[in-house]
Parts: sequence; C-alpha cells; structure tokens
Amino acid sequence: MKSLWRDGERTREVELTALGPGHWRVSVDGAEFEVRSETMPDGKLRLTSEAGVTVADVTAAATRRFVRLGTLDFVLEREADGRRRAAGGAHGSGLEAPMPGVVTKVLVVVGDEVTKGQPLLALEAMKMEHMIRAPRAGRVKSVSASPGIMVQAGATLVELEDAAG
Amino acid sequence: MKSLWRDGERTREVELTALGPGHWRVSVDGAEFEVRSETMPDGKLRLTSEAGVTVADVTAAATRRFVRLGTLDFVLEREADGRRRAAGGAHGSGLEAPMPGVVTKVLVVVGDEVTKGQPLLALEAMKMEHMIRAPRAGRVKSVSASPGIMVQAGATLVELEDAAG
Amino acid sequence: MFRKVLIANRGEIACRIAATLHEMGVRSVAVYSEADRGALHTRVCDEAQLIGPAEARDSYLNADHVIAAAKASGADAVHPGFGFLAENAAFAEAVERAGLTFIGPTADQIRAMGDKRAARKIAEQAGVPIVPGAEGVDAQALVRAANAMGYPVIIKAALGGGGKGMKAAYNEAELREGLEAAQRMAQSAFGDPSVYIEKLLEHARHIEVQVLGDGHGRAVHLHERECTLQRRHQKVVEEAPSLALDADTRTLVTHAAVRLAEAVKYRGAGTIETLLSRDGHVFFLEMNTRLQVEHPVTELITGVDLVRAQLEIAASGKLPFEQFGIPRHGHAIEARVYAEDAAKGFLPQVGTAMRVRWPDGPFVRVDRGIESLDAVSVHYDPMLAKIIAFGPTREAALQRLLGALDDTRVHGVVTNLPFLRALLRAPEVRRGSYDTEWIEREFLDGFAQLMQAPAPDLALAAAAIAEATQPAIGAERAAAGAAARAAVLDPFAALGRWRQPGLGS
Amino acid sequence: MFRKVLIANRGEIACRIAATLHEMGVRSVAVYSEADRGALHTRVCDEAQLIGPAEARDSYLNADHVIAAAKASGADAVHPGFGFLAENAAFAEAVERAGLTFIGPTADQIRAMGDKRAARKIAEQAGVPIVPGAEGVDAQALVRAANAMGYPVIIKAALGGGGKGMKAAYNEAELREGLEAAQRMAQSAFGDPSVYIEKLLEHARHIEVQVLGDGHGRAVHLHERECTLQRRHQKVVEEAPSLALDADTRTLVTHAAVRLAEAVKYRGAGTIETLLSRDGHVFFLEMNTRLQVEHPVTELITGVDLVRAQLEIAASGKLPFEQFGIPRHGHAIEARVYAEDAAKGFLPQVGTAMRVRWPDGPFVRVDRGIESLDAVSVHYDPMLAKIIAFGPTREAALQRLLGALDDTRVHGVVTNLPFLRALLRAPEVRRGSYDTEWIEREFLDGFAQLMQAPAPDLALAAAAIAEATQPAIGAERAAAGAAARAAVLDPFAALGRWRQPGLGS
Repeated sequence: MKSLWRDGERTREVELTALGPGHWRVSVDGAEFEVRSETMPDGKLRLTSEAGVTVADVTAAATRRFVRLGTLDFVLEREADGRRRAAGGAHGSGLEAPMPGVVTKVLVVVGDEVTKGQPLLALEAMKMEHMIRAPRAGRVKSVSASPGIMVQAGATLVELEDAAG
Repeated sequence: MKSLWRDGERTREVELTALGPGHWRVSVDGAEFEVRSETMPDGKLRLTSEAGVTVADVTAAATRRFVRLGTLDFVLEREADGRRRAAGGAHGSGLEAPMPGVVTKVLVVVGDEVTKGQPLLALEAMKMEHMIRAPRAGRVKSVSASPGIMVQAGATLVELEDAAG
Repeated sequence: MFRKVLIANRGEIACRIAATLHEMGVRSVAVYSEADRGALHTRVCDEAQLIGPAEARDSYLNADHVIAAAKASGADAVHPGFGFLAENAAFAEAVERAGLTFIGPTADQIRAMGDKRAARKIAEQAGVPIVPGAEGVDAQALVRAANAMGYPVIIKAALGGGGKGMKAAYNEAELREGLEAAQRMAQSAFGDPSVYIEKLLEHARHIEVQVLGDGHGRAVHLHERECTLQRRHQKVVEEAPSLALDADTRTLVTHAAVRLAEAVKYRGAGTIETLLSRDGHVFFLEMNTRLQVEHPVTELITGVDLVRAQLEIAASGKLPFEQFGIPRHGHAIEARVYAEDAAKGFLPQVGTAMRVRWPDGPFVRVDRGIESLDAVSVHYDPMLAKIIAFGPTREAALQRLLGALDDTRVHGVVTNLPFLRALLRAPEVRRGSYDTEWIEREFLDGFAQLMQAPAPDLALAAAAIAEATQPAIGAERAAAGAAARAAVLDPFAALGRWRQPGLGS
Repeated sequence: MFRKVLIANRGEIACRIAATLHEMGVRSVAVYSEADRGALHTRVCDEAQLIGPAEARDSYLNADHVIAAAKASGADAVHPGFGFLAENAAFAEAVERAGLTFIGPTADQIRAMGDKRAARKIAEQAGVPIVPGAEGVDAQALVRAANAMGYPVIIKAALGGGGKGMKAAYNEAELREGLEAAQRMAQSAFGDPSVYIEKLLEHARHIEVQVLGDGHGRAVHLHERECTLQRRHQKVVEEAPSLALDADTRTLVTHAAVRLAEAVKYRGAGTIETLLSRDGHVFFLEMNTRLQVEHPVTELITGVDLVRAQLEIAASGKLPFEQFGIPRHGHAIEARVYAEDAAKGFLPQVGTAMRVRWPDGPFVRVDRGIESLDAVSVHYDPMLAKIIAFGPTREAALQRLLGALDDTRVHGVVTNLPFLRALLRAPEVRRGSYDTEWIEREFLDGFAQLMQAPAPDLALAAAAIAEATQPAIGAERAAAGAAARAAVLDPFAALGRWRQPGLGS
C-alpha cells in the first residue's frame, strides 16, 4: 500500500506492508523498518519499533494530517494516489494565492515583462498586506485577479510564460 | 399542552398555550403569565416576561431537565403524561434503593413487625454505608434483597404492609 | 529526573499530576478500569493501560495489576496520588521491588503513620500534643476506655484516614452501634477491622501543616491549611492560611510539624493534621503520608507546585528549596464539587455529565476530573472537581470563589453546587466563625428548608418551552452526545478493544 | 456595580472579560458576526447579539450595530476589549450618548493619545523623554525629516498602535516604498492615511508600564512588562518583571508613567510604552488607552485582576487600591499562539481546529479563544490563545511555559507553536539577551533551517498506519465533528436562525 505525502517542500513516499494484525513493514523513501501498532482507547497509536515505544496522535483535516509524536508536531499533506507533482510547477511558485484574502492591488497587465522579485499584486488578509512577487523573470500570460475580489488559497492569480516564448 | 414535572417532593403542572411563534401563555399550578421565547444560536432560551428578560439554559438527561436561570440551577423531572403520582406511594417512602449500590446487610425477614425508623437493611455505595430505615410502623411483606447483591436506584428492596392487615 | 511516570489513580488528581508531568517533559501513563474506558484522565495522559474491571479492588486497588501496567509501559516511577494505594506500604514496597521508584515516603514511614497508635507515639516523642484515646479490636475494651475518658468520642479505622468511616458517639449505646459499623467498614475498606477511639474535641477547628522531607532528616513546612468546614468529617471547603491561628500558635504548630517530619526522616510530601481546641491548643490528629486533596490552596499561597516538589525529591533525594525560600502571600479557598444530591441527604449521584462548564477566570483554578459528556460512575468517590480561588485577601478570594461557583454548570448529574453556593454565602463563613461540627449543627437545617422551596414558575416554563420547541430534547441529545464523543475521541473504536499486555486474557 | 455589560469584541479577550464578569455576578452580553455564529465567546457569555456580516467594518467595527446590540440587550455598560473599537474616541462618545458607560478612558483621552503627535507633547510635558520623529501626510516632508535625523527610521500610522502596519526603513528608497504601503494600510485600517516616522533605536528593548487612573488626577502603576521579543514589530512573548531594568531605571520609568497618567487625569487602565536604549535610557513610544494583550503577566505578578479594576473604576470613579497595596512577586511569561505557518513566512492559516488541547497545570493560565471543533476564519486577527506561566523565578516560569507549550496541541489548523517552542529554547532567550530586532536578525534563519528538516520517518509511518486502520479518517471525522458540535451546542439549530432585533431584516 503506497502513499505520497507532502512534508514541507518535499514529497515523500510511504509503503506499508501488513505482516500481521498491527504489525507492519514500513518503507519511507526506501528506508525500511518494522513497526507494531496498537490503537489505544482514546484513539492514539502506540508504535513499537527498534527505536522503542512512541505514542502518536494523528488528526485528519481534509488532506492534512496533524501528527503528534511525543511532544513534537508535524503536518503532512496526503497527495492523491499515483500523482507525484513535478518540481517547478505552478504550485508553490508564488503565482497562487498563499492564503485566502482580498486582492488590494494588481501591478501588472497581460504582456508585461517582469523581473525576478518584481511585485505583481498585493493581497490583504487578517489585517496584513502580503506582496506577491515574480518567482522568476518572464512575461505575464494571464491575470485572474482584480482589486477587491476575494480569493481562496491556491487560486491562480497570475500566469507567467518565458519572456523568450 | 399540559405536562407534569417533579420538583423535589412536589408534582407540578404546567400548561403551555402557543399564542404565536415564540409567544406563550403559561400556567404553572394554575398561576397564569405570558412569556415570549427566543432560541439563541447556542441553544439557550431568552425568555421575556412581565418580570423582565431572563436567559434559561435547559439540558435534558433522560427524564430529567437541568434548568439554569441566571446563576441558579434547578433539576426537574418530567413525569409521564397524564399520570399524577398519588402521595404516599412506595416511591420516596424509603423502601426503594435510593442509589445504585451493594446490599451489605439485611436486618429483617418477611413477617417481622417493625417500628418507624427501625433499620431494615444497609447499602454500600461510593465507599459509604447507608442505612435504610422503616418510614412507618408495619409488617414486612416481602424482602427482595440479600447481602452482596448489587441493586439499581429505585429497585424495591422491602415491602411493608400495615401491621393490622 | 524520571523519563516516564505511571499515575496509579483516576479522576481529577490523576489529571492534575499529569499536568505537572507534561510541564516537566516527563511522559505520563494513565491506568484505567473497564468503567473508566475513555475517562478524562486517560485522555490527558500520553498513554493509558487497562488494569481490570470496574470494581476498585480488582483494578485501582490491585497492586499487581498496577505494577504490571507500569512495567509494560516502561515507566520508571509510580505516583500514587491519594486514596487507592497511596498509603499502602506493601504497594510501596512492591513498586520498589519491581525496580521502580515510588513517589512518596518509604514503606516503613507509611506503615508507622498508617498505624494510628504508632503515629501518636511518634508525635508525642516529637513533642506534638496528642488527644486522649484508645485502640484495638475488642469493642468491650474500647467502650470501657470511652467510659473512663468521657463522651463524646470519635471512632476511626486504625488504618483509615481522610475521614472515611469516622463516626462520633455521644453515649455508650451509640458507641456500641458505631463500633460495629466502623469495624465492618474498616475490614471492607482496609482489610483490617481495627478501629480506635479518641476523645472528641467539641467546637474545634481543623488545622493542618504541609511538610516536605528529603528522606535524610531535613524537612520544611509550607505553612498551614484550615479545613474546618466539614460535613460528616468530610472536608468540604479548605483554605490557606488559617484565620484562627495567632502568630505564636502558627509558629508552634508549623515547627512541631517540621520536628515530627525530621524525627522520622520523612521523605516527600506529607501533612500533619491537628485540631485547634476552642481554648487555642493544638492537638495532633494524624499524619497523612501523601498529597492531600486540598493541596492546591497551599500551592496558590506559596507559588510551589507540590507535585513537582514530590518528583524532585523522589528523583534527587534533596529538597528543592530552603525554608526561607518559601513565601506566603494572599489567600486561597477551595470548594469540592461532588456528585451528591444535597436535597436528598447528600446521596451520591451517577449519570452522564451532559454539559459541563467549569469557570476559567484569572486567579481561579479548577482541578477537574470530568468534562462534558463524561460519565460519573457508581464505583468511585463522587468528587468531580475542585474549584480554587486566590485573592490578595480572604474576602477577595471568597468573593471570587462564589462568582466561580455561580459560573459553574454541571448539567446531567446532580451536584452539591447549590450546597456550596449557600454555604459560602453564610455569614458565619464570611466571618470565619465555625468549627468542624458547625455545618451539621447549625447550617444544614436551614439549607434543607431552602432546598425544599419550589422552583420558580419561570424554571418550569423554561423546561416546558424547551420541550415544546425541541420535543426530542431528551433522547436525541443523549444519543447525539454519545455519538459525538465516540466520533471525536475514539475514532478507532470500531477496530475493537485494545488489548493490554500483561493482564492475561 | 453594573448589572449587565456588553463585550464589544470577540476571541480570547471577549472570553477573558466574560470570566471576570461571571465572577463578579455581572451579566455578560457577547456580540458576534455571521462568521462567529456559535464561536466560543458567544458560548461563554450569558447572551449573544448578532451585529452583522463577517467583515469587521460591518460588524465589530460598526459602532452603531454594537450600540444597538447593547441597547437591545439592556446592558448598562460596554467593555471594548482591545483592537476593534477600543481606541475609537467617536465610539466612546456614542456609547456615553446612548446613556451607557464606556469602560475605558474619556473620548478626549483616547483622542489625545491616539494622535501620536499630541501624545508625544503630553509625554514631553510630563517629563518623559521622547524619541526624535516627524509626522504628516506629505511623504516628501517625511523623507526630508528622515534624511535630517538619519536612518534607520520607523514608519507608523498616526492613529495606529499595537505594531500593526509598522515598517522600518534603512534608506530613502525603503522609506518611500514603505510610506506608500503604510498610508494605504492606515487609510484602510483607521480611515486616516496619516503616518509618522521616528528614529529607530537599534538594539533597544521594549518596556511598558501598566497604569490605572481614577479619572480625577490620581493614578497608580502596576510595575512594568517587557515585550522585547517581537517579530515584525508584533509582540510574540511578553514577561513581567523586566530583566533589563535596574532599580533606578525601574523607579524612573514607573514614576514617569504615573506622572503622565496623572497629568491627563487618566481614567481606567492604560499602558505607557517605552524603548530602553542600549545605553540604558528610556524613551516614550506611545500610550495605549486600553487593556493590552499581554495584561495577564501583570495580573500574575501583582495578584490584581485588571478587568475587575477597570470595572470598579468605571463604576465608582475610584481606584480600588493604593500604590503601596500593589505587591510584586515572582515572574510571569506569556506566549501568543497564532494560526500562522512559521515554515511559510508566518502566513495566516484558516480552518477548523479539529482537536485542541490547552495545557492546564498549576501556575499555567490559558486565555483561549477557541476550543476543539471551533473555526479559525480569515476575517480576524489570527491569535488563538495566550499561554501564560508563573513561577517564583524567571527560570522556573520559562521552564513551566516550555512544558506548557509542549503540552499544547492544536490539530486542524497550523499554528506558530513550533516557532514558540524553538524560540523559548534559544540560549539568548534563556539568558535574556536580545532586543526588539533580534528574532529577525539572528533567530529566524536558524529556525527556518530547523523547519526545513524532514519529518521523522516514524511520523510518516504513523500517518500511513492511521489511514490504513481507519481509511475514512479524514472525511468522516470532519463530518462527525461538525455533527457533534451541532448536537451538543446547538440543539435548537433546526428551528431556524434567531433573529436579532434592531438590525433591520
């Protein structure tokens, strides 16, 4: 059973093989180890591995998993099965809204040539203004935002194409 | 809409007549007044009567209603419709287990004549011993408890009949 | 410091100990019986171990099961809390034999103080005055002794403590009846029918001194607490400092407590309980070799976390501070919230606490054992929580506590909150003029009348209107609540029970 | 004392004010926007009034709606909390005009202190040293002034406060860019584009003094707080007392604060913010005419409930205590928990806080705005709660706070907890050697590296195993959670929306 997880900027692959009830072989990015798991009455997982016993507490919120291991917290994001996102795609390139908010200013129009770091538009959320800047030099291919509109996190605001293209 | 409620040792009768949405004529044991009610988003009731505005918070637990009026708490018990318990019945006479517990001692047998206040049996619950005493003089008609058994609240433990009978 | 500590207890005290462990970065292991599956104390701990069925003697009182759970979880120490195994010397020994640290005094100290006769001798030798009394299993001898010293007397279990099963007798007939009940209770609760009697000091106040010892002969005190407000010898409201002590008596009693602790090379936290007679003399009652229910009032006036101090002493064999480093400022008062129906002779109550709101203002502390939707079961002590208020003066603390009690809501189980609210509004309580018998002698009758007053018509109207606008209010909310709890807290419940190793099948 | 108080705020501060009202037996009225239907602050208050749609300017910032709600609920006073309308002089006037008491200073005092130029003059006249600066709407004039006094300078909204929209400029180009953004932000946030600049004191520490005035010329101080640990001029961690003040400077700054408050006949609670320069000189920054976010640290070291003091002053026009009656003991530290992703430039986060556990040990206070299953919305400040620890020493308080932060769990929304945990473990924080720019200058880079480390393999294994053993973990738990919340908290929801009178249809 393979699954892909986003861990910060990385995508990581977990393969889980059941060896028996609550007994697993786990491979994380190719590193293999065995884990025994017990589900406790309050829903926590008691994991026994070579490293000893660790209690994990996993909460799901949509595709996110909040994982508490001991006193440390990690947030992982479940990626759709079989899809491994190519690096350098639009996602994370700074051209999507990083959070829900209201567009306050649009500084470019289609066809503009922009340099890396050039401000493209401003977004206001939670009383703070965030400037969206060009992640690389290029030409503005499309602008889907205008001042005053509210955008969801992940909405594509601007598309860039190579200036040479 | 009539309903009967146990309030401590009393049984009280409430008659509710809808005069409009959230507008009621209420009769409590014959005393009449009008109330307007609004249900607030958190489930509390905002009651407006001649006496002013009061916020009530009602929680149901089986037949019980926990009613908070301002900073005062009341516990009422809903009685089955149409049944008004006769006074002096077995209920509340001290012959039923007042709480769940373990019978530790039975001090009478069928046919014994007992005087008012005479210990009949002992019940242990929550680390404390409670003595069940005769609520009046009489003859023991039946004994349904023996030492070591666990009984539920309300279970009839002993029945008395008039000594003359 | 320990890596992982098993808490051999349940309810509010288990939660409170877990809080300090969390703070210190020590992992916490809860134990629970079948009746406590999913209880709050199992939810706040890092792990939880099943130790048997509902009956305490087969779970929380079963030393073997508790120690097996400690071994299975890899704990390196056991905190007993209070009650259950906390003052069981054999348990303390068994814990140490299993290679774990018992967070508390030595087994010998528990045994010496648990035997009230031995404790009285130790106190006497340390120069602490004791109350006249007699002990044994021979009821006839006890009656003779009582007749000689004069009535009233009080009957206590020799291995008891904390007021459980204590009874006063004002004449020989009452003494004979009381002795039988006390012996039966002592046998069932402590496995030993021995009881003892003491002359009952009338109109006395209960004063106790918190001590910490390093186990090598050094001890400090953390000032006194007053626990005079009692019902049937059960403390109801406690405070620190005491109103009743003058400076000389305070010095006398705190110094005597330290002498006693040092004399036995006491280790850990303990409390010397005394009675203050009407004429201002202090008499030794007993020493409790554990944390007390009412320890928070001491914590609030000193700034010391007593559980942390217990852990530090257990781990290092050293006192974490000197006597001069223990401040005392302000005033703290605690009220114990019980699932008891004060309108019906304080009968214990069971049920589901459908909706609970604890107060949470500044300077209000709540040591809680339940939250909304938790069960209150028949099997254990009915104390649900302690509400503690701090203030610069007693008046401020009392006013704050009253506000906090008014702000507390426990719907679904009847509690003693109406009793506490009325008690703390009594003029005698505001003035501080009462003794250990005052509640029963002077307060309860008036309170009973108060409780018999009918509910206001508007309360009945509210109940009827709630029902009219939400007819299924009862059944559906109960069902929804249970489902909610299962969904939120127990997402894996469908997988079947988690099996606890080491307890057999 | 007031009978009923409307709290013109939301989140943790509304809950915290409600707690004091409950304690005092004063009825509490919450206000809420459409986005806050069922929010914690509406649940802890006795009543709640809808005041408009999600956007703050149409609800929490709309003075007419708030005052209509106060009238409709029969409140006799309004507590503004902080933020929103708290420093809006027109609102204070409108409240009084409506026949209600505004719990805070007079409108004139708000206006004088809100106008940073006027405030600087008042401070100067009261003998409090001020930092060189200039103000206006003419960007060119501001640039000239900055060029004259030398860089770096800091840009602030004239009507701002609390650090919102503040920006440093190290040269003329940065100043020009920053002025434009600041003016836009000032216009949008405060309805006035005026900004001012001040010479930026480098390597300074932020020290502030809490004062209470009776409105007739008498004032007391409640010692200082230090709020030097800031990120982008936003306070992150605050404490009392300050480590950086020697006895003479402490006396100087607290006395200057009292002089300033007395000079303006200040009424209620206020804070004089100052900068402590590297060479030990104190400069006036501004006076905040409201309760501060960080007020709990003052409460913990003095034992004073500042909200209660505000209410008492508003009701009686008298100070509730004298200067000599204000103790100072121990140390308190506060950490602000924000819904921010520290790994992604502290971007604000939204979502449902599926499972929240706040710490609850002794001497740990949590002023919380959410509990499990509550929503964190895009519309308001992302602060979720404040965790405050008290201890006899700074070291003890810091250790306790670290333990409490480790014990805190907010699952469902990303928070700055990893940032706080790392920050409070930094050796500079333990030593107390930092300034207001230290976090950005020296801490953030190392922290960013830390956040880029991959999660341990076991965390991934846990996520995968949880999914394998409970495949529908995501969707089903969310649905069950929402249903649970509805069932427990909102049993009447099916009846349709409750209509709030006075807001039109």
